[in-house]
Amino acid sequence: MDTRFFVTWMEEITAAVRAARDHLTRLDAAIGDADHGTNLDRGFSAVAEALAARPPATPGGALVLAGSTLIRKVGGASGPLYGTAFREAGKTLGETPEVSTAELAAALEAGLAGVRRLGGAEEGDKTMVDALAPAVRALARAVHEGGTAGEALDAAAAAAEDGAKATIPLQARKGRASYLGPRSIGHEDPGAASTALILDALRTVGSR
Amino acid sequence: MDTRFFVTWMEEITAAVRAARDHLTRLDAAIGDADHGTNLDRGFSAVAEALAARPPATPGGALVLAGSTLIRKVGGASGPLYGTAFREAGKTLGETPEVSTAELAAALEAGLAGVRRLGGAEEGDKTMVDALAPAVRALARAVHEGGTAGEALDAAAAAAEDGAKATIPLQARKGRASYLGPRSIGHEDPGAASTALILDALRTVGSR
Amino acid sequence: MKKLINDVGSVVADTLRGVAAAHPSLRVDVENRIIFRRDAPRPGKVGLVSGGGSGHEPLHGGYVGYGMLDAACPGEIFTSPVPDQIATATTGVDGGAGVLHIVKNYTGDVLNFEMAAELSGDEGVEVARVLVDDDVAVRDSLYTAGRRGTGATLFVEKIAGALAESGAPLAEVARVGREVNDRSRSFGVALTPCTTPAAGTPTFELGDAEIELGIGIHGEPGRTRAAHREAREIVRLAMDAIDDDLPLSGETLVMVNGMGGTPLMELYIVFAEVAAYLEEKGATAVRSLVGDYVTSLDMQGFSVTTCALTGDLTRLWDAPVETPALRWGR
Amino acid sequence: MKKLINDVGSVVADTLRGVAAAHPSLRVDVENRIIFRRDAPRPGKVGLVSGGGSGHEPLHGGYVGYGMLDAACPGEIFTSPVPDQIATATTGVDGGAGVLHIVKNYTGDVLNFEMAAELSGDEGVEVARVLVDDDVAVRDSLYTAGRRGTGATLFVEKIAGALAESGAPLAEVARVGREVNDRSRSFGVALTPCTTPAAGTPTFELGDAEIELGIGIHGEPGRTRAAHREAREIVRLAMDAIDDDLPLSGETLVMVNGMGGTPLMELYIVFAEVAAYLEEKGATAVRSLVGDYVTSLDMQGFSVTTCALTGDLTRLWDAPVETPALRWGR
Ligand SMILES: Nc1ncnc2c1ncn2[C@@H]1O[C@H](COP(=O)(O)OP(=O)(O)O)[C@@H](O)[C@H]1O
Ligand SMILES: Nc1ncnc2c1ncn2[C@@H]1O[C@H](COP(=O)(O)OP(=O)(O)O)[C@@H](O)[C@H]1O
Ligand SMILES: [Mg+2]
Ligand SMILES: [Mg+2]
Ligand SMILES: [Mg+2]
Ligand SMILES: [Mg+2]
Repeated sequence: MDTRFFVTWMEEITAAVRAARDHLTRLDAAIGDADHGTNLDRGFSAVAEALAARPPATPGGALVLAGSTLIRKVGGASGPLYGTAFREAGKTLGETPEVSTAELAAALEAGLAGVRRLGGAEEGDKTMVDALAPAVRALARAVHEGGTAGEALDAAAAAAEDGAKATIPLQARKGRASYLGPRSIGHEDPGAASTALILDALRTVGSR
Repeated sequence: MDTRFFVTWMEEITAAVRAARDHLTRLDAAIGDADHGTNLDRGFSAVAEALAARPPATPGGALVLAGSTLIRKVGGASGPLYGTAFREAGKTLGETPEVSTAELAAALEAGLAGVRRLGGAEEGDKTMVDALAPAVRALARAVHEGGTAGEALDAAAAAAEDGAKATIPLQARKGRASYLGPRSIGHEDPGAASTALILDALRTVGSR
Repeated sequence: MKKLINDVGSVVADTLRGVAAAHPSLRVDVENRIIFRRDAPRPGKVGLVSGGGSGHEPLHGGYVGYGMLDAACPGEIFTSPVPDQIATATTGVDGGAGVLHIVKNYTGDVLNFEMAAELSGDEGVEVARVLVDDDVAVRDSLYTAGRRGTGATLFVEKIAGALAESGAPLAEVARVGREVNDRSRSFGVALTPCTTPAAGTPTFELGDAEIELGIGIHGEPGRTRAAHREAREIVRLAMDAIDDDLPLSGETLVMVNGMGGTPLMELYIVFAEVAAYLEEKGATAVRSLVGDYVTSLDMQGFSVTTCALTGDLTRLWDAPVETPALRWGR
Repeated sequence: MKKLINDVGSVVADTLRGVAAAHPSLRVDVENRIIFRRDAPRPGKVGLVSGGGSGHEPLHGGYVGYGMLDAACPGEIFTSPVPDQIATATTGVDGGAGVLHIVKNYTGDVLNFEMAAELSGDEGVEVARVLVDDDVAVRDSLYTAGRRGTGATLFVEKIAGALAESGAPLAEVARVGREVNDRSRSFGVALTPCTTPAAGTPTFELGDAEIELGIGIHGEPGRTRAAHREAREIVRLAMDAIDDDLPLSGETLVMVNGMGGTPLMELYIVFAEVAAYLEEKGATAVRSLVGDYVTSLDMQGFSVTTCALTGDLTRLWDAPVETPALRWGR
């Protein structure tokens, strides 16, 4: 996976987030403050612009630029969290021009660690971590089992999707939804849903 | 028509206004400020209380007390206008203990004159004058033609009712409804409607 | 209808209890429904009394205090106060220099203040009156009750109040009040109707993409219904109506007033457009208010009021004022 | 959705243009979205910076000025500002005595202000933080993001601002801010949801006879839904929640705050009941605010915030302040 691959991934996310913007905002309206879709739409539009304006030289450079842009443009909880995830992932990749599935797995693991450190959420708290953590695990497992890159990305996307859906019956313990107590039960977490979108975009780019 | 008759008239108005309160308010919502029903309900409830607390000695005394109470309790345009109407009518009756139909006609004419002087409205301006003026004329005509008291009060009530309905196609030139210009057309004037109620109450008491 | 009230019959009294509890600088006569400046009457100072229907808060009670009104008389919701109430306020604030009635031009307000002035005259109080009729949405002609009094009421109360505070005589205070009214114009726009507690349902119905142009402050429909559009365009309609009536120029006092249910954010957006419009006309908003000053219960919408300033009027506007809703310099 | 806006994408920028036009005492950096005191930075004075999502006006921009904030950073609607923006404000108001960040306790606000503090630290600015978390509707436990910051933010900004104005050092200013927060409690109630321009539909649905208890300020649903009832009863629910958490007694600063769409009349009715409740508990509302101070766009409802005063806090509260939304003594 080269720089082009990662830039395309970001473009794919931008398009997916744009398409899902109102859906994400509606999820956030139910248990948050109705801005998650517009937040990410604003953020990833800026990411696409930044990548076009300052084309990165490496996969890591692409992810760091994406992360920094999200931090600069999104605000809210998701801006620093996603921003940190992409930055940490990018920093892990270093200067490598070509990323293996194993290196990608390690990078996403670092991204997850960044989200955990910053936000303090555990799995089961009904946050983006509930989609990101299983995705990272699935990717690591696929690498360990020696599957193809396509299989690995498939597995990660499916795990993220399942993790997002699995937030529905949970009671939130982090983020705004936690204010609702038991009333947060029965709704999908918007950040987990957007994480699933991001990993779905990764699968899409990988399958081309 | 003795003092009792006039007190009963006021009680009858109180009951009729109470029953029609929401209707009058709805008429006022369409072309005014949605308070005519509550204004008159508040006013005539106070009139009934005042008449019970300080029973008047003469028909004129009953009307003056009613008028003063309306001025003290109603506010808005209708308070001073109806208050003045009843006060002027009462003052015209003087100390008479028993009022003839002709005297009643003269009293109502004085009331109408008071409304005209204070509010400056002509017939056709879409105000209470459009119900009161024809009623006063009908009463005078009935007296002139020598009919019974019952016939005279019937004629007055019918004329007021017709006058109120006849305000529907008019464009208002006085009161709040005038602000609406042509949009005031197609609605019955609330003050004309309440005047019709007041004269209908007079007919009811007369027919007992 | 959902409202924060105890009982439809007690809204005015309950409001007055709240005003009394919140503002120690006021003396509230709940029974007679009068909000007094605590130190009224002030010997030798012209007293200022205003009043009108409730539902326009902070008008008028929020403008009682140093440098503005001496007493306010709230009526029932959208119903002018009664003569006795106004007369009690008038005699209560007379410090021997007479009392100015500031009256919005509505049939009910005019009649009740007139009767009150007569009653007060009988008690030996000299009363003068300023009639406020700034609303350009109503054509002033033989065929209407004349223009309505809306936002300029606040300008008249502030500027006449400042002059009265300086010790000017009644005739002077009345004159400056009339001057402010003559130099002021307003236009109002509604995005939604309002709901009075007694009626319980909205005063009119408005579609999802419709607005009312040329509304007053009593929840009545406006002169025309129009399609909803950008703030910039709506402001242009309002400002054109004002400018047609009294061309805008020079130093201008501007109020962008919320009708009670409008977010402050939107009022600032409107103000930005108003300021740009004025600039186009060669006028400048040298003094301004943005917020809820003359409201119609929970209505969403705004009104804009302009006043062509003079040096004297600006100085009086800037003079210290200390009331619940307008305060500076103290 | 009917709103007085030009474009969903430009509401924050258009609002800032309006703020700039209306308030010559402020310097508005529309591009970076910062509202500065015109005379910032003030050498030797601790700078105060706050910020948060837009849609809560007049919070925070309305509290920039003498005796209160030096800069405010509005984010998108209900979205906290970004680190660069906050860092630019922070370095922009540093007069050499350091800068206090006043941060409402929301994950987004906390994270973005933290990042900004790091950036500012890199630039050599000393930064301290007060975290506001006054909302008793949220149990503070391991299982939530902690209590939300709501109405007490205004108290912290006013009182810390007054102390900073007097020349106190950063640690002292931060300490008094924390003290105010510790002594303050809030509870909010919604009669209607609000509608963000971007979403275009109400954030939740509420029946004709239902209210939400324990709401925050971002249009989120509350802790429980309940039947609508008299103002007196609703106030009792709110005040009981506060009193259970921190028993009310003695001299109390009280704010009855409208959520943006509530008529002022109703807020006074609520205040009357709050004052009566306090009296029952042997407490007194010696200082008070009634009006729209910390809003949620067009939501109808109110919040009540109390702060147990001390002599020092009262003196700091009374100290002169000159901002668009809070002004006295100047
Ligand atoms: N402490 C946290 N750790 C991880 N993710 C979190 C945390 N707090 C919130 N989130 C995620 O952020 C999402 C909300 O993002 P967004 O709506 O953009 O920000 P905000 O909550 O500030 O409005 C939540 O759905 C959740 O997945
Ligand atoms: N100048 C006037 N002359 C006669 N009647 C008038 C005049 N102005 C208003 N009215 C009457 O008063 C009625 C409105 O009364 P009401 O609603 O109680 O007062 P307000 O208009 O002050 O709210 C109108 O329907 C009209 O009949
Ligand atoms: Mg959100
Ligand atoms: Mg009426
Ligand atoms: Mg009325
Ligand atoms: Mg948010």
